[in-house]
Amino acid sequence: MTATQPISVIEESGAINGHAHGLSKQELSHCYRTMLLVRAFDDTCLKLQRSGRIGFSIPNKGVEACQVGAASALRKSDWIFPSYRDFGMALYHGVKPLDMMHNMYGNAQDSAKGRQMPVHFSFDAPIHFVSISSPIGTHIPQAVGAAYAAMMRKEDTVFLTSFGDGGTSSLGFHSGMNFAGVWKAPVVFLCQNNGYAISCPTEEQTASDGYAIKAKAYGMPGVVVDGNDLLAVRKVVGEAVERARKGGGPTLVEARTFRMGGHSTSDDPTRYVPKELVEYWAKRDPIERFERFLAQAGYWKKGDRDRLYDECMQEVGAAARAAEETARPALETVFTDVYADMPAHLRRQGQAAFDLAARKGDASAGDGKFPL
Amino acid sequence: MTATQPISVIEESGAINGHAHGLSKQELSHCYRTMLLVRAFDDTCLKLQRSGRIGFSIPNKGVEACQVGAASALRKSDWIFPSYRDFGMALYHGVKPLDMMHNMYGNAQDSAKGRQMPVHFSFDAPIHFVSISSPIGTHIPQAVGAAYAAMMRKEDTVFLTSFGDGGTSSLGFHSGMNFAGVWKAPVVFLCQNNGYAISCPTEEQTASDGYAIKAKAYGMPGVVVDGNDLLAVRKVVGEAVERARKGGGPTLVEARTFRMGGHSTSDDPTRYVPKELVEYWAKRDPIERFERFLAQAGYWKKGDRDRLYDECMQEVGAAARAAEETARPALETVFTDVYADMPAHLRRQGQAAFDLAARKGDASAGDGKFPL
Amino acid sequence: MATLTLLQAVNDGLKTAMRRDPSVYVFGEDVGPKGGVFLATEGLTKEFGKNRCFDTPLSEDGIVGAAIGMALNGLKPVCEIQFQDFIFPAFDQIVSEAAKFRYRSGGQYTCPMVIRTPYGGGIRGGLYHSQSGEAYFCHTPGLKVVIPSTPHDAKGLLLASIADPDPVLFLEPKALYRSVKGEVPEGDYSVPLSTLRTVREGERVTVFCYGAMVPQAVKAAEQAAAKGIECLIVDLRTLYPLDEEGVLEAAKRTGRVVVVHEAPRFCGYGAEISAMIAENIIEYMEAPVARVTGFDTPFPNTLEHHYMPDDRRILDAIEHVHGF
Amino acid sequence: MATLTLLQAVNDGLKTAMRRDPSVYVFGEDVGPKGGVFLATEGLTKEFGKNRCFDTPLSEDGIVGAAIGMALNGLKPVCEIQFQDFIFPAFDQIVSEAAKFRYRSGGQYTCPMVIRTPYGGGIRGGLYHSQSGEAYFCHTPGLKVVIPSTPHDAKGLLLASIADPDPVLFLEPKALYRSVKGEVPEGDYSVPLSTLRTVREGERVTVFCYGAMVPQAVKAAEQAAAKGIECLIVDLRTLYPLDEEGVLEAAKRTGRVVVVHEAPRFCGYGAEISAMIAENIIEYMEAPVARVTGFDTPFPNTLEHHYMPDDRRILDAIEHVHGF
Ligand SMILES: Cc1ncc(C[n+]2csc(CCOP(=O)(O)OP(=O)(O)O)c2C)c(N)n1
Ligand SMILES: Cc1ncc(C[n+]2csc(CCOP(=O)(O)OP(=O)(O)O)c2C)c(N)n1
Ligand SMILES: [Mg+2]
Ligand SMILES: [Mg+2]
Repeated sequence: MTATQPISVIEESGAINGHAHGLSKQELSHCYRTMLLVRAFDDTCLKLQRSGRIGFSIPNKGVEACQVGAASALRKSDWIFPSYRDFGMALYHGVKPLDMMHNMYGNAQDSAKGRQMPVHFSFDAPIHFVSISSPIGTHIPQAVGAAYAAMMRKEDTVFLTSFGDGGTSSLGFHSGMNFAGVWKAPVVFLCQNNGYAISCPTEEQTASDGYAIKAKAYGMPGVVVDGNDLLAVRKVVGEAVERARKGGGPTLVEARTFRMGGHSTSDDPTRYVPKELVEYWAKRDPIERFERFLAQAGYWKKGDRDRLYDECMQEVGAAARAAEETARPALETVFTDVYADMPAHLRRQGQAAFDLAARKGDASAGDGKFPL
Repeated sequence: MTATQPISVIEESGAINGHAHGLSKQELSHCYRTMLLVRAFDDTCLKLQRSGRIGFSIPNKGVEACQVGAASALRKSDWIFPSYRDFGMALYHGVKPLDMMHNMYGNAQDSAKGRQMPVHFSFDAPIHFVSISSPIGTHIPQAVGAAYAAMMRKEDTVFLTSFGDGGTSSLGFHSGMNFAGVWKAPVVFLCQNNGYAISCPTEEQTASDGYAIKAKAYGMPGVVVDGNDLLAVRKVVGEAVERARKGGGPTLVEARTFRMGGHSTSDDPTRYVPKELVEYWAKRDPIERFERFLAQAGYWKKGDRDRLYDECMQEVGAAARAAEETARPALETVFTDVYADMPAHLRRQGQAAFDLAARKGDASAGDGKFPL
Repeated sequence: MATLTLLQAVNDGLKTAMRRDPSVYVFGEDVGPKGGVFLATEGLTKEFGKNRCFDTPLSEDGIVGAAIGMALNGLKPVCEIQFQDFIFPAFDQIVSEAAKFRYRSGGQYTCPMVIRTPYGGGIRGGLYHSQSGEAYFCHTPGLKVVIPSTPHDAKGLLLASIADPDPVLFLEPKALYRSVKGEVPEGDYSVPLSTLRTVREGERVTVFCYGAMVPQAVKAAEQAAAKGIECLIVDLRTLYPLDEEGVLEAAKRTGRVVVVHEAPRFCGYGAEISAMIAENIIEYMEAPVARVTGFDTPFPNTLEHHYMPDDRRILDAIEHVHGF
Repeated sequence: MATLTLLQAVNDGLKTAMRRDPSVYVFGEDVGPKGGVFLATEGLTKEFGKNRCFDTPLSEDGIVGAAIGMALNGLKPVCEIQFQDFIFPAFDQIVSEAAKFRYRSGGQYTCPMVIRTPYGGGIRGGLYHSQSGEAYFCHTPGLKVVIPSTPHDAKGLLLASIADPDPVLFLEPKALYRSVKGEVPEGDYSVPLSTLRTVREGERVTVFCYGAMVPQAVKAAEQAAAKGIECLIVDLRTLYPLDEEGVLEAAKRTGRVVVVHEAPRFCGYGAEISAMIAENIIEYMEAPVARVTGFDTPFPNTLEHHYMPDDRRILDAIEHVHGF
């Protein structure tokens, strides 16, 4: 793609040539299982969408190592300002598939109360996985502001913000990177370069030699990593996280990877992605790569994948069924959380909506009285 | 300031060590005279502002070589997308001080019809000096779009866009540079790094090693030039212009200079600029530097400065008097040029304004009838 | 005449414009080989080449900023913002620059350009794929704001917008992209800007609406008619500059007015219609203008059908003003 | 009590907030050592150090984006946008993010923050140092919009805004910065948001106004009183969410209403006041609401005195509704 060679750790064969990853068997297994869980979630959502049970989803196949590797470098007290494709980071840190499925269905148990599109998650525990919005790049300077707050309180929290190759063209990238550079803020900027912004390929996105080099414009280090290599991502992001934690300031990490599916379930990538490119990357599946490493380490044997994937599918499937059976949000949720206290005009509008729903016999109106 | 050494041509002594500037005596004299004209315009505006005759002006002392050197590399058929401090570029290409003074007074002869603040010039001849607006950086992607139009028509026009060090933080810088890189557009980006954005010094503006390096984020060359050295600016911008003209794409030029006055006549720089910095730069006046070169070349002798500056002051003074005597814009100019054709609601609002002005006996209302 | 969807009519309008005028350029995110996320630009790159229909980097500021530059220098840019919800990074370019260039330069520099963008709810798009921001732009002198509601108007208004000497924001009701069909003349024609369209005649109540609210208003009017209340339905279609005379005429005819939009009520477009009518023709009015609008909340997802005005809410308002 | 200008009252409010709450941070362009281009933040860096009052790079998007992040993580950011005209690069952060965080996260993440910015005409600032953009923000659910017109309110409303759990846009009428003076309590106090201020009692005509239009309305009311028309003047001071009950009460008391603002008329704030009154209390009204506003043009420079509503135009409107 460009002149710069990405850092990698796991070779084709699975060998890691003495790389000291410092991870216990348990940690490695958790990474592995999370990647499978991401894939199971993905596969399930795709089916749910195709069968009309949910409206939309964001394929994740191919980018599991980026997300899980990066997330694994964080503590629970750190914050993630994610993009819509990053739910693997939440899963790694213990967010339950059921909580995610509530969001995919936009039901009454959804932490966003059914207000957002699917995959626009918001979790404040077990890790801060900050509410995702659709506009590209807006979360980047927000991560920097949050980091400034931590610096002021002399906390050693690190802030990871993740975005795509397309995201580097946004204003938020420019302002966020610039502010972080000036403030030496403890932020890791993770650019998941998956080759496309919807249909726009890298050469139409920027003339720069890859994305990591953009760090130079903001006086911070930029590193390119093989995004399909979990240990390499873990290593590079981990180093950036530790530098940030110690007051060494921000880093831009470019993880080179590829989105094997469409941009979203509304997208048909065959309109713009050359077949050869898909074939090229199909051979570089991040899960298989990690399996070869695990096998060499004596932690994996044939059959593990199927068994674990099945387990994950069970869990995700059960979550989907539970989410599907959960009621819609109550009508009042249209009017709450606009402000901390509901202003009078919203109370009036809410009452009118309840009156109408009651006349129509709409269940979401409850007993037809605005309860607030 | 940073590690990168700016390119310079004229030494302290005035020597140019065999540099082939390729300029005739007449061209050199025009550059010299234009710098004096800029200074005369500046000095005059400062006085006019201090005595309450105009409301505002933008000091230019110290940055004359940047503007004139850069402008001298352009043809009349090229376009300038300037910032508010760039009127030296217009003067170089033959815009008359009188036309500029009409703007400073916002009178009926002002090409902007008295609608803009002073120094927000707009000229479409003898060169395209595109209407200046106040928001920082918005003109940068516009220059790129205009360049795209020229490319499509296979014209060899070059587009110079100029902005300050602060301007590099704007969204327009990011989007404009990025688009130009991808399109290989014939644009020269001139960053006049005068050390401050109003009161904000470089180290609080960006953590990058100067500004030219930001070019790397957009896949184009970046060059640092001594902005107080007219021949160096001419050389570096000239090379960028010629590269652009031949289809070689855009360049970012950082000209290092210093604004000797306040940001504007409303600003008191002693609140934030260290005295030593002013002293340092006072010794590096661009006009004196150029004079030493001219003297060595045998084109200048003591006395020339005073004579020429006087001439310029005469011309500018006469322009100021003429502009002051020119009437205010007619009331109708509040309502025209919102659209090509005036919509009915503006006609009604205009008529009401005329009626009121007539009742008040306000002269700008003419005979009290809305004439359009 | 062909029968087209609104989306196909937009596509046809773009092709017609590009055929008749070589200075028309189309660009935006994913508008090239992919043909746009809604396929409004399908086939353009193929027919006109990748210089005239192309993808841009992900920057609305860059898209509109570059469009302005092209317009200043003789092209006719027709750029796309993928969803109106994503126009805000370009707000500065639109409001500070495109809208003000003619004025601030005394007419020396102008921005004849079109910004197309799908707007509005009804596709379960939640907060950021559903918004109706027309009021922001109608409060911005120097801009024109156009919203078609039929395939015929979509093409005709688009062609008029592209021919217009001033910057036009062309808002396309995405809920109608594929749900309405209609006859569309082949080749070049235009529907003049700042003209109204009478959708339905009636003498009891006037309903002003636009975009995706037009079919809802028609449904409501049918139900009202069944109750003996005949409604005059007016599609505003150019919101700014508005044919104010026409609006006042239509209001006068019945003396009872309902105005409908999806956007939040507070400081929404309906307020202007109401204020304008009160100021100018209060003596003809039998009832205060009733507004049927989105709520003053962000746009929800699962419950969007409660948020968006529908025939039922419009009918309630018609009955309210009728019985006033 | 000290007698302060409005500008000094803002400065005093900031200092009071920073003294009472160590989580209050002030930043923006030139707000540090220079003290802001209007000197509203003078002395803050000195008293509170450069961590708590500091300059930022020239990026409004960055300023507001970072403020949101700080607010999400426990600080109380009070950022400055140098002129309201330059807020548009931050429009996306304000409209898409600050305003919607609480809603879209189901209350998990919130943005208690204040954006201060000088707005309005009267200083010969031309197109880009004069605008009044309040209507854009009042059409954006999730935001609060506050405009003081006296030193007392400037400090009290600012302190209330900083204490508020939601994002507040605090618009300061720059024309009044140094031209009005008044008594300002020392130390901490607050003027609750979403409350009105009765500026002057009167029974014939109600005038709604805010910011720099308040003194103009008072002047007009004095002239009207000389003609026997006593005006009730109401300073709205929190534009959004508005005390609608209070507005309707004040309108009912006279049955005749004038609303005044500097911003363009079309889709301006006055339209909402007019529409709201018509909808709710038409039966009390003796005349349609009259709007006195800026024109539907960009803001001019030399002729700004024609553009801006003054006592004369307000008086005309008072007489118009009075004689209706
Ligand atoms: C400001 C803005 N413009 C446009 C869009 C529409 N959009 C959604 S995703 C996307 C592409 C993002 O590409 P990239 O940043 O590479 O992330 P990826 O999806 O490849 O992970 C676009 C254009 C948006 N969400 N926000
Ligand atoms: C978007 C925007 N924000 C803020 C301002 C206010 N402002 C005017 S000039 C200026 C500083 C510009 O500094 P720089 O780009 O270095 O140019 P210089 O004046 O030094 O030539 C600022 C902040 C503005 N005009 N536009
Ligand atoms: Mg991508
Ligand atoms: Mg500068």
